[in-house]
Amino acid sequence: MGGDEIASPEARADAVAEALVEKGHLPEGALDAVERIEEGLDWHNGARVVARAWTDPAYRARLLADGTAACAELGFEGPQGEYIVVLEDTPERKNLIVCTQCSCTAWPVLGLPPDWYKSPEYRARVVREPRRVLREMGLELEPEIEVRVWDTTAETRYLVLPLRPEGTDGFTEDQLAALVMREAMIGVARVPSPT
Amino acid sequence: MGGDEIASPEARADAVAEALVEKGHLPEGALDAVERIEEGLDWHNGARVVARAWTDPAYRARLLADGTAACAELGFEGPQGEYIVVLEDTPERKNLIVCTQCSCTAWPVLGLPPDWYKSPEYRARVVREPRRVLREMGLELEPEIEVRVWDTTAETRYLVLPLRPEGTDGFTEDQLAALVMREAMIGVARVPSPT
Amino acid sequence: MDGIYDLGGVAGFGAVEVEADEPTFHEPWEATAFRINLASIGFLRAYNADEYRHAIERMQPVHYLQARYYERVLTGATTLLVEKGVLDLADLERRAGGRIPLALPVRPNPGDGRSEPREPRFRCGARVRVRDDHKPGHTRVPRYVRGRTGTVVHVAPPFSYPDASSHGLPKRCEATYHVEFEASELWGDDAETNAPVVVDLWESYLEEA
Amino acid sequence: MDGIYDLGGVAGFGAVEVEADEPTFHEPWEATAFRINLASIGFLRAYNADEYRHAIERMQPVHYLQARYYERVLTGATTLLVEKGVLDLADLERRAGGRIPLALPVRPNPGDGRSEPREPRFRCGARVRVRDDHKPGHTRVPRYVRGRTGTVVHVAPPFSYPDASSHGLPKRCEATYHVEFEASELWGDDAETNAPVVVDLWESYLEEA
Repeated sequence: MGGDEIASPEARADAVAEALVEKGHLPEGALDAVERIEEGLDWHNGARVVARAWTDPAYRARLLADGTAACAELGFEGPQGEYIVVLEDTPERKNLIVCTQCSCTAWPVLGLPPDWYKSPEYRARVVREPRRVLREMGLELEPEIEVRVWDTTAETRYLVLPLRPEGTDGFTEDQLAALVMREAMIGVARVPSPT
Repeated sequence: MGGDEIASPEARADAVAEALVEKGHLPEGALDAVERIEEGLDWHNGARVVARAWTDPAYRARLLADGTAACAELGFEGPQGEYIVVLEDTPERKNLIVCTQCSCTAWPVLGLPPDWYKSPEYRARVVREPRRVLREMGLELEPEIEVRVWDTTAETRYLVLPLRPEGTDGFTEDQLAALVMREAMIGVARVPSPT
Repeated sequence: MDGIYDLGGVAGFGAVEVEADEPTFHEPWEATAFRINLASIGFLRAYNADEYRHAIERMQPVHYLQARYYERVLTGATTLLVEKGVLDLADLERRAGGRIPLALPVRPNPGDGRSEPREPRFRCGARVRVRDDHKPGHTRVPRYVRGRTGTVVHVAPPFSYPDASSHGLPKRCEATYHVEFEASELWGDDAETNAPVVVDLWESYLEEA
Repeated sequence: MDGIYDLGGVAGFGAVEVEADEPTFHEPWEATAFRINLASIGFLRAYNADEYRHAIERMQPVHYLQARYYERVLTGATTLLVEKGVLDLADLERRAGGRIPLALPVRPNPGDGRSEPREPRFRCGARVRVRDDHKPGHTRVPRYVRGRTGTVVHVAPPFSYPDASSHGLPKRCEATYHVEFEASELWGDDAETNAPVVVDLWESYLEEA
C-alpha cells in the first residue's frame, strides 16, 4: 500500500509502466516501439496533403473521394487514420472539427491534438456557438458563410482542406506546405497569405 | 491588488465582510442580526411539527391543507418558508425531497441543509435512481411502495411527514419529537421505533 | 442556461456520503459567507435571490463542481457585489491578499415583455408538456424534463418568474405547478419502476400536451 | 451514460485558450501515459478502444473535469489494467507511493443479441431521428442530438458497434451515418444562424423520421 495521499500523475504513470514491463506483460522495448509509431503522427503530414491537393487537381479529386487512400498514397496512415474523410472549405462554407465526447483526431495527418482542442471549453462551446468561438479565436466570418461543425462521434476521422490563400501563384508544393498550420486543418483558422 | 495565488475562501469571506461594513454598506451588527435569524433555522422545529401532526388529527389536517400556516402556528416561519407543502408518507408511498439545481430547503423547519443533500452525488442521482440511492443509504423499499421524488425547482419548500413508528402508543409529543431525525423529514430514512 | 449546475439525472456520480452529527458550518468562514449573502439580499437589497442563484450557475464549471456549498455561496455573492458596483474587486483582492475568482459574465435572457399576472391556465389533472427551450441565461427548468409530458398534481400560488427577475426584466408573477412525470418518460428503459418525479414549474415553461 | 464527459452544448464555459508553439507532451509522464495505453490496446490487447473510452467516461465527474487530457488517458488505462486483472492496485500504489484514483465501476448495457452485419438501411438525403435512449453504459450518441431530426449527408463503412463492444457483448459491425442537424433543431431560439452540426451516428441510434 502507498500513503494516504493521491500519488502524482508522474508517479502513477511510472508505476504502471514499471509493473507492465517487470511482470512480463510488455516485452522490453514495447514502449519504445510505440514511441516510434508516435513520431509518425505529425500534423506536418496533413500540411503536405493539403499542399498536394492545392497543386494537383487529380490528387485533390482522389482526396475528396477517398481521404484514407489519398493520405496513404503519401505514406500517412496508422492508428486513428483508418477512415479519413476530407472536408472541403469553399468561399461559402467553413468546416470545423471537434470531438465533444473525448478528443478523437486523425492522428496520421493532424498529429496528437493540442490542449485547446481537448479542453472542455472548446468541446462544449463549438457545436453550439461556433461563430462566437471562432471570433474569440480571431476568425470573424460573415453571416452568409455557412459554418459546418463536424463532431467526431464515431470512427470517421476528419481533415479540413482549407482554401488556398491569395498570393501563392507559382508557389511550389513545399512552399505551400510551409504555410499550412494545424489550426487551419482543424478549421478554426484560415491559411494566411504569405507576407 | 493581491498576489497571483487564489486567496483562501476564508480570506475572501473576511475581505468581503470587512469591506461591506467599512464602506458603510451594512450597519454595524447587521451580520450579527442575520446570525440571530439563522439560529431560528433548525430542523428540530420540523420534528415538533411532525410530532404534533402525529398526536393531533386536526393539526395534521391543517398541516396537509396549508403547510405554511400550520408551521407558522408553531412559530416556524421566515426565509425559505414562504410556501411550505407537506408530503404525507403512507404505507404505499415514500416521499423524498431534492433540489437538483441548487440546494433549496424549507429552512424554518428543516434548518440549513446538510452537505450530503447539497452534494452533486445526491442531486444528480436521486431523481434518476432513488431506490438505489436509498438502498445505499440504508433504506430498502419493496417494489410495491411508490417512491415519489420532489425536485425543489421553484418556490415551494417541502417537508416530508413520515410514518409514525410502531411502539409509540402513549408517547407524548416531546417523546415523539425526540425520535424524528432530519433525514426522515427529507425522506431518505424512516423514523425508527424506539428501542 | 444548459449548465453544469443542472445536475438532475447526470450519470457517473458515486455514493452519497453522510457525515454523522454534521455541524451547520464546518468552518467559521462558511457562516460568514452565508451571512454576507443573506444580508446583501435582505438588508442591503443589492440583488435578488434569482440573480444570486444565477450568479452561482455562472461560476466556471470546474470551480463550481470542485467548490463546496459555502464557497459557491461566497462566489455568487461576491460576484454580484462587484458587478453591481457595491464593492471593488481590486480592493477586495488587496484585503484578501490573493486573487478572488468570480463567476463568468451574464448572458441575458430575451424577455417576452409580459408583466401582468394572469389566472392559472392549468388545473390539477391537466397533461402538460415542458417547453424545449435553451435560454442563454437563468431558468429553473431542469434539462431532464425538457420536452417531457407530465400531469399537474398541485397548483402553487403565483411567484416571480425567475427567467425575468434574474435579468432585470419586467417582473411578473405567475402560478407554478407541481408536475408529476413517470420515470420511464424521463429515463426510458433505464428507469426504476414506481418512481415518479415531481418538478415545480412556472406556467411559462409549460404548454398543453 | 448521460455523463459529464458528454460536453457538447453545455453552457457556462469560458474562452478557449490557445498555447503558442505547444509541445506534443508538456511533461515526460504524459508520453508515458500515452504509450502505456497504446501498448495495452495494440500489443497487450488487454482491452479495446471502446472499453478504454468508457473507462475514461466512468471517472469520478469532478476528477474528470479537473484532470488534464493525459491524466484521463492514464486513469482510463490504469483502471482497465486493474479491472482486467493484468495489474494489482495494491502493488501499483506501493510502487507509486500514494493512492491511485480509478474510474467508478461499469454499469452494463443491456445487449440486443444481434451480431450479424446488415446492409445500410439509410441513404444520403434520408431524414432520420436519433433515438432518445438513456443507456447506463457506454454509448456514442451525444445528449444534444437525442430525439432530434436530421439529414444523412454521408454513409460511412461498417464499424464495430461501441455500445456492445465496450461491454463484452457480441460484436457486430454496422454503418455509421454523418447526420446534419440544423442549429435551431438543436439549440432552439438561442442558435446561431447558418451553423449546422454534423454528427457521426451508428445505425442502431437512428430511426426513420
